[in-house]
Amino acid sequence: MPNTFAEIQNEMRNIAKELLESGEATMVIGWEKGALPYQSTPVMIRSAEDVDKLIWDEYCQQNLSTYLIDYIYTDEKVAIFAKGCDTRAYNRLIQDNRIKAEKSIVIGVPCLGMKNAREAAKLPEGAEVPMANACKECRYPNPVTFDRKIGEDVTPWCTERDFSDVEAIEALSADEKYAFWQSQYTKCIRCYACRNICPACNCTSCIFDQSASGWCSKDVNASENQFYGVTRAFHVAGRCIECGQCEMVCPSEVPIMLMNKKFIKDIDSLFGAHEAGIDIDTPAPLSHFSVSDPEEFM
Amino acid sequence: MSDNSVETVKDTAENFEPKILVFACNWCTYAGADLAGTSRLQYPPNVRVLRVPCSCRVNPQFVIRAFQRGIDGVLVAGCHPGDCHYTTGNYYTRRRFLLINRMMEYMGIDPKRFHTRWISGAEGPKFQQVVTEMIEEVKAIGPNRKLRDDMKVTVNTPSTDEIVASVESDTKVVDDNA
Amino acid sequence: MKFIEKTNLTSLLAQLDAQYRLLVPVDYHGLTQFAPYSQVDSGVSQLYLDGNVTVSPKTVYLPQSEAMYKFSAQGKKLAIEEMPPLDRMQVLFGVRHCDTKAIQCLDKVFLDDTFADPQYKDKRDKTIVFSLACNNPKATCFCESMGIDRAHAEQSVADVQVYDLGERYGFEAVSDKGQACLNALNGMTDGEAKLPEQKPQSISFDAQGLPEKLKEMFDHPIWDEYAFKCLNCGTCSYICPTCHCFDINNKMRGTTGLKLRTWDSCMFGEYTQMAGGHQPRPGKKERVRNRFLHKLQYFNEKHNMSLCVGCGRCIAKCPVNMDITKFIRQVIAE
Amino acid sequence: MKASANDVKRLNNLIPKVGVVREILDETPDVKTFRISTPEGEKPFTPMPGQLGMYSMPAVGEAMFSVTSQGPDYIDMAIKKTGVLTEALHAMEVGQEVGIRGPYGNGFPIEKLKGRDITFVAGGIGLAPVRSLILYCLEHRADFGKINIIYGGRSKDDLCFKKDLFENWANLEDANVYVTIDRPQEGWDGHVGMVPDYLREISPNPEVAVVCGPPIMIKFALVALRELGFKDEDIITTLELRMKCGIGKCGRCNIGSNYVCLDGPVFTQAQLNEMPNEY
Repeated sequence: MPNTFAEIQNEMRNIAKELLESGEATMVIGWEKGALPYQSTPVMIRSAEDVDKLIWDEYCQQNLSTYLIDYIYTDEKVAIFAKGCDTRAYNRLIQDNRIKAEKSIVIGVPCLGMKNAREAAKLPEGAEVPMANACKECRYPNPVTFDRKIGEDVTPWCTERDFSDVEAIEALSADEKYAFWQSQYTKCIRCYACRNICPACNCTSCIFDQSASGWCSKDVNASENQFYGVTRAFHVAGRCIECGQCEMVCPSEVPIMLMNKKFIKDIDSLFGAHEAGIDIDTPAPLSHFSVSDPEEFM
Repeated sequence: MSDNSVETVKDTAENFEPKILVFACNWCTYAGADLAGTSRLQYPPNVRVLRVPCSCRVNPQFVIRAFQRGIDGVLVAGCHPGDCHYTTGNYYTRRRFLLINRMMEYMGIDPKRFHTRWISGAEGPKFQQVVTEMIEEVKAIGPNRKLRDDMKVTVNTPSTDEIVASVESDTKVVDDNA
Repeated sequence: MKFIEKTNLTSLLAQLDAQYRLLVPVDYHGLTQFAPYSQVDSGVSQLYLDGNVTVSPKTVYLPQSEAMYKFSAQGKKLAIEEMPPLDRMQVLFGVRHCDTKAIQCLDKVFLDDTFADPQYKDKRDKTIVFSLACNNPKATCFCESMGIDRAHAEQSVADVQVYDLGERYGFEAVSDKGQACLNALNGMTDGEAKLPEQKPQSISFDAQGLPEKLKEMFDHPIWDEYAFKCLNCGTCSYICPTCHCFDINNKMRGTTGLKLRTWDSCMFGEYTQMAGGHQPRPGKKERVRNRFLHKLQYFNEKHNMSLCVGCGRCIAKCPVNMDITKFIRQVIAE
Repeated sequence: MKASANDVKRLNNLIPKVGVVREILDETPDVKTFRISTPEGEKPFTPMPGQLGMYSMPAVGEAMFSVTSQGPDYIDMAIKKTGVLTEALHAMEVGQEVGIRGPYGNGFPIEKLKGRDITFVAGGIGLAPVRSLILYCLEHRADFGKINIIYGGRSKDDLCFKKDLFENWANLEDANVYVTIDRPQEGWDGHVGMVPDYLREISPNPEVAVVCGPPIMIKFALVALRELGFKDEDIITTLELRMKCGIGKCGRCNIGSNYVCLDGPVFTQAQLNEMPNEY
């Protein structure tokens, strides 16, 4: 069984070649090396000759499942490589009816946790790069669904989520909390990278792309940014697969996962533990209810 | 990132009369408020009632937008669970607002400013009691400034001389938000 | 050349702050940008001179949202009032050479002969630019390949040239405005100094003939290859020092309101969406192509200069690590 | 006396002047013509045929429209109801103050048209920008050759500027007006059929053609014009893209390195052949 990065990478290329040569897939989406050592970037392979572009290393952060949305109305059969979180995203997208299983081939890849590219950019060359924040808390490094799989399953290094960061905010006074979020949302430039990279943000059209509707003004200030932040966090509540991509890609370093994790924590304690995207049968917590939900509004 | 050289509106704490927005479900709470009225139950006039088809029509944006535009307290009210005109709408409301209440608190909004309550069409006195209590509570903690995105724009139709003068005058430029 | 010890930089900045509205590069909770010096003074932000800032100095001239005019629309009546100009001179300290070139690009757009933009011009006229030469480029820098002079800032933009000389900073006036500003500062010594050594940039290529090549490549398959991975977010356009597209919006409260000019991005669908439903750039491919061609071909055809200055921000911040230099090299090799 | 804000010469091209709606004319169920002058009763600006004006209700939005005609103290714009702003404009009453700025764009190349036969081909609201040129040509009749106006609408009700089509222009001896509708309709005894087919039937002298209408009509009219022997540099059309600033700065209306608001909206087919097909 291939287990090292090099072995898995080699196997990736072999499978891609096989799928393309046999015609089983019309394209394969994987990762190639980017401009810098700490950057890997999605690549589309259409010909077996190009499979050597594919790589597998500690910076293959991008979730490739979301790219399947682009091909739902085409005749393409698309193969993707998928880490644990990518397969959870895949399940979520199937549940949201945004991709079709019969149009895709999922090649599962067990993951040892990706490194923190943002930190890598700040550290001197050769320094030890820490694991990405979301990966530290990953409980599903192995693919939860796949058509094929490369390598042996790894042992999860985390068994329980760490809510200490959320609790630290909860412990603040109302004014301190507000001041904290103000300082964070003042930074937001509303580039919508968090939204566009998020597998849960998969709506065909978004209210934030319709400024004429009056839903949200294009005036960028802390208040409107916070409006955007809360709206998005609530929209992905119960559907967030905790890949942490939103926070990782934010050019302003807004701690977006702190919002998402707050919802996760509350959902777990109010409606029972929920793990988004583990299967395609459990409905998202906010798309159903129970008559025995806690009652606080009498 | 914002740099609007327009003064934001500031409230004064003296003589503070809070503005309370009530999202009232058409079938229960709105009827309850109506009953309070026809029964001549007195409550302070600080309440603005906004009728919605069902309490689950209210989403978090409505609540935040209210705070942005100068409301001091928000009440979302609908039928008791089990009594929804649309059978299950308020069960969704319950799930949703259990989370939103906590999120608003997490964002630093005083929980006294934001409530969800079940008030049926027969509960005129409850409507009176809930809003009266809320108004008193909000009055005690003062005007809300959090999340405010309000502004006061005064537009003059100046004469030619005035425009030239205002260009030359030493007008204040508000510094970037610190 | 005039000098100041690095340890005395704060006192120099304090002097500037007393006379002008001083804007400096800061790190504010992880976001680097230009901000009023008062933020550093009060400890809200830290002075950041290690590298270039994430949010480019275009924000100083073209803020992300800027009020253009006030209006009141009551019944059938409409009144419009312009916003006041800047009330005092400002100093923009520590602009890197790539960004001075970027400001020159913005000048071409906003200070053209027919429709010069008074709001932009007001800020340009009332700003003294201290431009800081980079000795240690970042791994993402490629300004040299885009024709930027690493030893001298763009002359039409910079007023004072600043060099990092190890233990001290060297200042050289480039314009009269800069000279007057320097003359009024205390605590500087005079003398001569050798220009600092500048480390080479790791990304390097020859971009000669790029616009001409691209002219023939509108329908080339290369666009599919690059557009495929794009998410159509606005990160690249918003942090780009030359991207200047804007939207015009209003912010109403009751019967009065502000007309705002806000940043916009060609990556967003709403940018070209017409009321009748027509969408000339419906997908990723058209949008990515338009952005790259605007940077590398269209602007060249109009103004005879590249709209990419090689600051490397998009390489550092693109969520999917799109690399414009790889694209350029691939086109050159075509 | 208090002077109005319009007395001040605005240096900022993005800030509109105040204009007053003096008259509203129903053209079709979804097209109205608005006559605008300044509060002092003057002409807001003097456009050349084909130039554009930015029309705004500041509380709603701002959009670019072509000026359909002008008088000594007013300009007219015909506007079709398609979106949020145009709906608000259609709800206006006489006396409403609006924002207005312009003129923008290049306008029709009048010099190039002088002394030549001109065929106007328009469909639906496409007659609006062309009308300004027709009026100019009729006003300076001696400068131009034969004038043929071929205009089509989906139905009788969708025809704009009926007074011009059936009275003012129809009675002229030195201009021919051909009107057609897509499908037969009760009470219509004129021509029925598509504009491109009608164009072939009429077969005008292939000198200069000015075309404006829905994209699909332009596409087929172009085929017909080429068949008739019109050269691409003599086929003139006016384009429309989303615009915000009108002065070539906000970016969105570019086709290649040309901005429709600055270098257009009038282009010849020969120019368009050189530009990316992205409009």
